[in-house]
Amino acid sequence: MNLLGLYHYWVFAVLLMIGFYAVVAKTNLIKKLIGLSIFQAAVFLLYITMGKISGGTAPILQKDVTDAIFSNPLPQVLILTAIVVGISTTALGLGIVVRIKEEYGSIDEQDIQEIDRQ
Amino acid sequence: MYYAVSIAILITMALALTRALLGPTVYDRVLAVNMFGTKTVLLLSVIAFLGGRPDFLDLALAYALINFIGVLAVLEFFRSRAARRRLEQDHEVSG
Amino acid sequence: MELLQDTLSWVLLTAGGIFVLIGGIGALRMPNLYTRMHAASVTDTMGAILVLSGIMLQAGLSLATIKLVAILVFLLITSPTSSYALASAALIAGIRPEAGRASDRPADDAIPPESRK
Amino acid sequence: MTALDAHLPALQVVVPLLIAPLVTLLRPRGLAWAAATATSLLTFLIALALAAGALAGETQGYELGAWSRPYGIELDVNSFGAMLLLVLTGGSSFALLAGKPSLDQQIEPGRQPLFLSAWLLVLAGLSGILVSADAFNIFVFMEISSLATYILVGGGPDRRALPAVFKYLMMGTIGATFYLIGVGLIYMMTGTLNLADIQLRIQDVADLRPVLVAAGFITVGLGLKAAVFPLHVWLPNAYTFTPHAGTVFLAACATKVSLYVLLSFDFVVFQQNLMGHEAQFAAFLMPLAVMGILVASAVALFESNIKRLLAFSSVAQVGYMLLGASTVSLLGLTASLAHMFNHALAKGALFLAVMCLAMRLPSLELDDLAGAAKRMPWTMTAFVIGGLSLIGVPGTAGFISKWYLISASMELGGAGWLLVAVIVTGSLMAVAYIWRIVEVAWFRQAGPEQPEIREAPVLMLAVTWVAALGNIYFGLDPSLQIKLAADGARMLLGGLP
Amino acid sequence: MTVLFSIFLLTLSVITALAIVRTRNLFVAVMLLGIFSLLLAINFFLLDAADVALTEAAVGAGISTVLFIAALALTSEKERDGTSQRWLSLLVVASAALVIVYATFDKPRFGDPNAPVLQHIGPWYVQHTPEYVGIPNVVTAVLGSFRGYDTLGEVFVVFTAGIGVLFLLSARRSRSGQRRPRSDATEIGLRDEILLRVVGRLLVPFILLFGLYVQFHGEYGPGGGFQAGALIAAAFILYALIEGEERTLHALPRRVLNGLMVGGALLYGAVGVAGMLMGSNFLDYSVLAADPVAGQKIGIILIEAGVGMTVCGVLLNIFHAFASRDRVQ
Repeated sequence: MNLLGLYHYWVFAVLLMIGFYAVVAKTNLIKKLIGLSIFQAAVFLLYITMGKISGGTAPILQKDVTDAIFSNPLPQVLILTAIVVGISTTALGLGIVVRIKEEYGSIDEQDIQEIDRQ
Repeated sequence: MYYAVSIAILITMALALTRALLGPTVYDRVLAVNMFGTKTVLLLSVIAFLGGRPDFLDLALAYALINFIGVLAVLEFFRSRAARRRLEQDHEVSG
Repeated sequence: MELLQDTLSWVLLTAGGIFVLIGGIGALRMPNLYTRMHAASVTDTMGAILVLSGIMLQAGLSLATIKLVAILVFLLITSPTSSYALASAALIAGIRPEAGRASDRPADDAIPPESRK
Repeated sequence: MTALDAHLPALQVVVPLLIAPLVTLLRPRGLAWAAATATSLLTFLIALALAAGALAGETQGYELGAWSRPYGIELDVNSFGAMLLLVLTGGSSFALLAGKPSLDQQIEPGRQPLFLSAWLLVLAGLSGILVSADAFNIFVFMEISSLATYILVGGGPDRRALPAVFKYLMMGTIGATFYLIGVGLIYMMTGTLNLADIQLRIQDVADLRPVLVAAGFITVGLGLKAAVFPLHVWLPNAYTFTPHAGTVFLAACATKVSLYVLLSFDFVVFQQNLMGHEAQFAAFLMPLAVMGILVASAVALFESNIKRLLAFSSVAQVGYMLLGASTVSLLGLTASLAHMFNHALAKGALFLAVMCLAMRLPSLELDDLAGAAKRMPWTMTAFVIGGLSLIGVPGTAGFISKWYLISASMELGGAGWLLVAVIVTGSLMAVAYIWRIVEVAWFRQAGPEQPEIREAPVLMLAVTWVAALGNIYFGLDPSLQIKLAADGARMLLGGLP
Repeated sequence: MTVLFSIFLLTLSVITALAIVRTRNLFVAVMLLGIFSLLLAINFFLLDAADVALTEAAVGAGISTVLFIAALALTSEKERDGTSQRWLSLLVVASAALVIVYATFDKPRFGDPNAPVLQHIGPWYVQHTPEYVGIPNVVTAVLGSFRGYDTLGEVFVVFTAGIGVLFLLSARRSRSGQRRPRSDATEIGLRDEILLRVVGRLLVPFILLFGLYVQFHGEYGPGGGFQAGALIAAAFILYALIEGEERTLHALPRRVLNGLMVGGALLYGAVGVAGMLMGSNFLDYSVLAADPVAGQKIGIILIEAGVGMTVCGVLLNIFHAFASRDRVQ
């Protein structure tokens, strides 16, 4: 169980790198943005995992319960902000991709470089 | 008992995911996504009771509502794509 | 009374779990799109009804039950609608409901044949 | 301190932040520009007041929501931050004051309010980073400034701006996310986000692996945003295709703010607590800095577009700033910090002059510059002054920081002479690439097909000249930037002698 | 036991992510991304982050899918066989993964109550929220008050994205480029599907109602301005899908959307400035009422309203900017 206690962090590492791979290696711009979403989602997982406490519950106080253990609210707050930042970046990125398609007729990085070289 | 149901739902999720990965048509995948959505709603309801926090049913409710929108967006995409393809072909024929 | 309620709720939950599972297996094992859809959607609704009412019995009369009813109603409305819409979209795209496995296309290609001409 | 003074650190951010949404509503052309310029000037005044406070040695902290640290978010303006605030708000004000005709030329009037709103958001975001004393808060404002910067870059009329901004968005987001991971790991090990509090609590866990990896993530992430040498690939195209006024603004400040965060983390948080952290500077950052100076200058030698040429020069200048810091000495850091100020002056003047040229010339390719000095003598003279400062000729601001940099290198002894050689080589290369422009502009005959070229609009030219003369003024009397830089360097080195 | 659930779901999410990267069909990738974010959301819920799970649901499975699909409709869904420097990238990625895994070994184990992150300021918030802010949802208290400045920043990030998309998509196409034939499909939506219309119209008011509930229930349960804004935007997007974009714009014109976008951001800022004017610091809500705790409550309700307005306005603006792009010119 000791090593299993790190499983969440390993998944974080793997997801992070899957997303990173898509961003670096894929040439399709929308695919890159999808990769970026996975990349950011991995970070969300990192934060949320670190705030969890065994036997805890969500940090929303209940009236009649006094002995509950609560997980750390702060990482959750940070990730709420980060999710919003993530969707904002994605939306802006998609806007740029749409404009690129209009101007270049392609959303593939290699095609665009080809066109620009001419 | 909640555990048993949760495990059944989890297995079903894995099955739906397999369907989504296998395809073969996009419609199969949409079907799988939709199925996955409903299973999520059920799982969240069960877990809310499992953890003793029934006030979190709000989440399940939100999922139930949001899921539908996703599926509709996909359908709209199919239709407009089909319409556009037809138009493009007309365009080619006429021009 | 307590015992009866619990037993009933367990029965419902178990049955729901079984239905859900059957639906999953069906969606995976059935030969083509429409049969898969059938398996998935029919058991989906049944599973949802059983599981949610099982939980409702546990929750008793409270705000949670009202929410559960709301969830159930929404699922009962949206799930068949989505299935219907999906089936109609597939039909328009030219996937024919036939017995056997003939209607599967090899890849994610949904260009409607009639528009191909 | 009066009541208003106490609020200055917050106002520095809040004023542009809250005026930005209002600017989008200003429809008649010109009004949005006037509002943005006025706001920018106001922030410049606030920055002046903060810099005065920093010079007087006051601590200028601010507790948002009146929650004490580490539970709430704290702002804290140090000398280093105050100096960059001056650069930032000054750069923005200069660019806006001078840039109206250029903006009108490049952006349709209907879209200008949105563009100017984004401009103010860049200003607010970057100021927010500089005043913040909270690791996560820095991330949030970094994202405001980044997203808004993408708008500025994407506003360029050339379609090549779009792929450039997409690349920038990708690399910028990766950089910011790396930073976020680093902050997360640090938070995980210390349980706090306030920089001063982290500094206290990191000692217990300093040499555990997550902290080391966090240091790596933060350095790489911010290196990406600051365009440190091998991570600079987004910068040249982004600067080239930004509307000219935007280039003036961004080139003067954007990368320096990321460097600010990088140095703050590396020195304040890690340096004093991690064992052997100097090795990271000596073995990792210094070679990058050296290569950045040499390679980017070499590329600049062969560029044919003036903006691209100057953009590569910016990458080289980031190398100088990093070089000074990587000596981990008071003198080196002072040089590094002062160079941020001086480089902003020089690059600001150069890009202002480029904006003037762009008003009249058909393109910014080197060949189209032929004979420009005859038609636009004032512009080209200002350009030459900026160029001299960039090279580091005595009597200009650029000389001061190069001189400090050389002194700091010599302090190192043996290997230091190699660094001196690098600095001199870099400066000689700068002579060469600036000379290429000057040569074409002054000595090559203009083609007959463009007789209409005349001097740039008066206001634009006047601002350009103020910036150019600023290079000379701060070269002759460098006490302001040196005092702020030295205080900042002392703060960064903290306990070190 | 729930830990095992969580591990199982995480494994599924890794498989999904791999499939997303491998598939050549972008449309399929977006579908799978929807599943991925559902998986992640359930995980967040299992890890006690109810607010985050709600947000991930509204954003990841809802809004993000809609935006990606809208963008796909304007571009193309087939991905060319383009991978640049595959082996080099794989090498970099694999080594970086190893470094991160290496870093994990000194980390506190999952759920360890002695971890430093669970010691210092986290518990302080839980302990002191009832006393200082007086609302049960600690996440909302931290978000709205203790770290209200971050949330202000967050609102402005959203705002920036909004004006960014509006700015970019207000550009005229410079060259003839790729002009695609005009499609009527986006204009009429799914209006000829009578069943969908009936069901959809039935749902819209409920989603709106639920959105308002989430907005104002944020102090007591999971929810708050951002989730509510996303849900309300989703309701209007649903309306746009079944009734066509035109009618939605008729019901909620661009002017109103811009007003929401600007107004929300300004409302938040104004609450902050009010604190300043009333003699305390920026974003201090305690001075808004005679009783500090009551002041905090008022402040949080107001700023949450601001967040909701901006988010709703921006998301709808972005949606319309994409959806109407096909028709302009």
